[in-house]
Amino acid sequence: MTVVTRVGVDDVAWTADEMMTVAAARALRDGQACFVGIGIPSTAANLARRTHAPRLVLVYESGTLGAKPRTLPLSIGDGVLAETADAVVSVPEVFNYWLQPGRVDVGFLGAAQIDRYANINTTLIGDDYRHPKVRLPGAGGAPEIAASCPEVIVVVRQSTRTFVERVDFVTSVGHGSGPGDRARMGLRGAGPIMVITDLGILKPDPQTCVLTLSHVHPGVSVDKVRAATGWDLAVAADLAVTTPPTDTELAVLRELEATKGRTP
Amino acid sequence: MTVVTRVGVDDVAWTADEMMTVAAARALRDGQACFVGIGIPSTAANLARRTHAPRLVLVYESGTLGAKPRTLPLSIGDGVLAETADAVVSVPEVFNYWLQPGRVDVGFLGAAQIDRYANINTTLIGDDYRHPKVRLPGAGGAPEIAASCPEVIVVVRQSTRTFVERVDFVTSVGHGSGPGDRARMGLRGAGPIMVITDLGILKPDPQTCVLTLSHVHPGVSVDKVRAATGWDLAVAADLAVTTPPTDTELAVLRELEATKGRTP
Amino acid sequence: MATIVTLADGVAELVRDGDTVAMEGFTHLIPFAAGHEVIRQRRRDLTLVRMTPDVIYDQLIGAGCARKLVFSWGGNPGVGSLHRFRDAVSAGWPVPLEIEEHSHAGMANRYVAGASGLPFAVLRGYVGTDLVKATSNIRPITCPFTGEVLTAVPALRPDVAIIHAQRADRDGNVQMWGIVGVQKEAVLASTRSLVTVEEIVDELPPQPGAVVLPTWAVTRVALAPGGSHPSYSHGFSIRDNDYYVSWDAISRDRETFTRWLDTEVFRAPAAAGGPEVMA
Amino acid sequence: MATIVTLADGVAELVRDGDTVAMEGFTHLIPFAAGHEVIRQRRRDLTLVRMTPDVIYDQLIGAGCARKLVFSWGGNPGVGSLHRFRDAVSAGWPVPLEIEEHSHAGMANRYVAGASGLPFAVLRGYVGTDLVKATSNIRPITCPFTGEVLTAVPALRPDVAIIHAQRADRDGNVQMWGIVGVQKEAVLASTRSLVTVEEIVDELPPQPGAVVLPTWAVTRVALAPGGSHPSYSHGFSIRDNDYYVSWDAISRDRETFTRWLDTEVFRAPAAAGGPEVMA
Repeated sequence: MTVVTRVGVDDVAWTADEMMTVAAARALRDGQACFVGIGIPSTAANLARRTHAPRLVLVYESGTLGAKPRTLPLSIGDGVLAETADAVVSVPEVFNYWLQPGRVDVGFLGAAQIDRYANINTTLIGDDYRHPKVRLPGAGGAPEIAASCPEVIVVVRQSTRTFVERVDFVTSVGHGSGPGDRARMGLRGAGPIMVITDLGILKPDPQTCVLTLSHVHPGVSVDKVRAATGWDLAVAADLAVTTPPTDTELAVLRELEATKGRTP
Repeated sequence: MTVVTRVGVDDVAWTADEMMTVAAARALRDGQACFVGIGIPSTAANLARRTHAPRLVLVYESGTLGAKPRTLPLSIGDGVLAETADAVVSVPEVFNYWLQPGRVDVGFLGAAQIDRYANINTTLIGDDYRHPKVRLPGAGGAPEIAASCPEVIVVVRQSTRTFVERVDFVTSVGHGSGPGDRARMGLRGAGPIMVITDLGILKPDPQTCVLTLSHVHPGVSVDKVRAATGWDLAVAADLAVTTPPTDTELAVLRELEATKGRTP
Repeated sequence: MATIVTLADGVAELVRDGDTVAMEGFTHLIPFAAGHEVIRQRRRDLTLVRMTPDVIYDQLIGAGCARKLVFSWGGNPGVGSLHRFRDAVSAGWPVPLEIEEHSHAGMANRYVAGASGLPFAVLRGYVGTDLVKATSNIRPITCPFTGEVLTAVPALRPDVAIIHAQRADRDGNVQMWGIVGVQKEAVLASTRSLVTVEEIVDELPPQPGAVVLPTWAVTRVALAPGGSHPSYSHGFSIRDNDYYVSWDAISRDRETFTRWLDTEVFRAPAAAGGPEVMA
Repeated sequence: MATIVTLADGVAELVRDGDTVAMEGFTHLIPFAAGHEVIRQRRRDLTLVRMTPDVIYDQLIGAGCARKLVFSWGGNPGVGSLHRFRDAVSAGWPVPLEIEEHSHAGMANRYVAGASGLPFAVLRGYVGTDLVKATSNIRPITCPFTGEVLTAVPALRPDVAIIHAQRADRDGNVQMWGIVGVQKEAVLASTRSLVTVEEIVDELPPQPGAVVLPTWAVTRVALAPGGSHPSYSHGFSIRDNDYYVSWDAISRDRETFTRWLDTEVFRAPAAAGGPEVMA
């Protein structure tokens, strides 16, 4: 996705993916521990660590606690993660001792499909499990991240293909079928508190748990977001425009992207 | 126990404890893995490793797998065990990954009381749990060693105080109340296959599981063993006399004892 | 006690048609050389177990070695889909592939239960997901103290585990470090195990972060330097990312894949570990 | 993030009357200095948890700090009995002591369950023993797949864990090595934690066999060089066996013990860790 959205003055330019990554980075608070998957979550977490959250603790499911990669890793198991981690633990330990008790404050998840209650599908497209239209990678660590992290942030590009009325398969539970559902299921984390896309930011309505548009990114219209959503998207009364990426954020992000997979 | 039993020619002499330790060492086969407690079991296992069983694997409940102590440790957690081990693992791991699945071939146990079915008490003397006559240290690793090691060897000095009709408290299950009892309880190891004392060796009768005298140590009469047993002790038809400690066994044992607790 | 054998002999002895085989390595230390040897020896009807079936399992599946896959995440990491896996699931090529799907936490705990000699493991997981419907062996379990309902998964007990490690000594003690994944649990959960290593040394030097598998917990060790390529062995090699990227094109098409299999696996010699290299 | 405090301040802040306190260290790295500080601050009604209550818990019990002991083996290792423990159990001196008794495997798994955020753990244990009758929280649990009956024990969730380690860095990351016991699990199972260390350094050098507790999993760190005496800190000190032997005579008699307590604990300064030492 390399479409460049030019906003305001001519010399300010960034891609929609850059805006999404910057917004995701900003959602992380300094000192938090963050469960990071590869791709935009990893880029965003590393951006946050290099800007406003230098004490952000990066936890990768490969068992690296407190990784401080000098270059962007290509996979969740790159050597640079082990070399720079405070501790490297086994995969059972990272899930049992660290994720499950809720020690990792924020979980970052992606999605192939997401519905109005922020339930997530990364398993398959189609309505027959045995004969899917498209077979996707599957669950990985996501179901338990979604269950146990105190907060979950979803980062995903927005389109009607992805933002659907009802996911074909619930791989990871968001807010289930509405208010109180997580508690009934015994899920201890708060679930998705924010869905950050290339168009804006959605948050679950405090009453209904339905994802509601809270921010549009600069230059994006509400109609455009609505058109990219598979349900009748509600808009928050106090809808805001996301603060554009700062020069620093963009510079650090681009520098970071350039290091991807490089031997440090 | 420093009574010296002089046997046969005048220049051969060993204590009853030495005979017991040598007999215990001999019960271990080369290449086995052995779960070792402190005291005579540790001495015997280290003696075996220095004589006929150089590839004996010593496992201490402190998590040291394959310890090769140069000196006799004072405790199951001496530094010399960690320094010389093939691997040092956590205490939960030693019980869960190593002991519980039956990976440690032989468990060595002591006892404050032992009954005719080789059930073991290390918890208390008396008939009121809340107000014992004598409070003993308790279970430690013994119940699960007795349950999960493929074979158990008990090493204990013999007297009517120790060899009782019925133990005051079953800390670790031997053969329960008789044949088939271990299987009924779901205990997967064979249980005690041998009880080695300062007077002789007892083995469970293959039919009844009752401890039966199979060996007397040199110079010990059957009557003496019977007098030190709190039940009517049966004697095996093929009762044998234990082979006396060899010069090598005694020399190595005494050298080993002299290293106890010494910094290597 | 583990004995040291060639990779070819180790696979021939330990891996049998119809076996349940776990090849583990979480991004790091993936036993590619051993996987290729399994393909070369044309093993069939395997139940392949792996948390992250990636390129190595795509190759085994495409070569027709597997009848079932037990897994929690199947993809080409950082690249995309596994085309041979997809083709086997959706079109049954070259043979139909049954799948049993879990989450990472579930799979990790299944190995832990297997390694611990327990029939099942308990976790907070799966609740509310459609995995519970798709996979038969996920069941509720009630805490006998609090009444809370949690999730149970059955132990994994593969016939054979295959892993790659950095080093072994001549007695067969195995040492690995860096990201150690679930390999210890996979070996301890399995009836037999084969460990390929970068080098065999007289004595294992102490190494920060190292996990040691004592020789008496391992069945066979085989020398296979570079045996984790295109993944990496921390301290010995780095990830060959181009290989992962190029796999997408190779695997997309049955014919290209078959050609690749023929050239790169069947006509290639066992990666290493002839007796002469072991001296 | 763990902050670095004096031992006196750490105990004052974290340990409250009536708390459940786990001091762990399996023969090695026993937090004696911290235990003495708890005695000095005259904490009362503690539920003391420890797999191997040995001399340090004999001292805490004799000083009247505890109302309950949860344990699996109580003795003076290599020496004999714990006389203060016995006196409290049988004669209620200086205060009655309730006991809750387990096996090592049970206690270890109770910590694992606590560290894992689970309400219970499953093991093969206790079956056929009288521990099941003596201790109320040991219950059967049935495998939902095989029907096999195993044993469940409830999670341990102490209010505070106290351990001793070799090193911390200035950020509060903790490093320990040698026999690491159940200390990681004890810290992770507890609401709060206090770690005393031999030294505080700028950076933790990689160390074979080391377990690292990241600062965000620890509450407070205090400098206490020699804080494991008479047990030892691998690489820093050796076990003072004479102390263990002499404890037998000191503890046998209430008066001798009370004198010892007065001289060696109440009138002794906090072992170390004044702000000046921390610089």
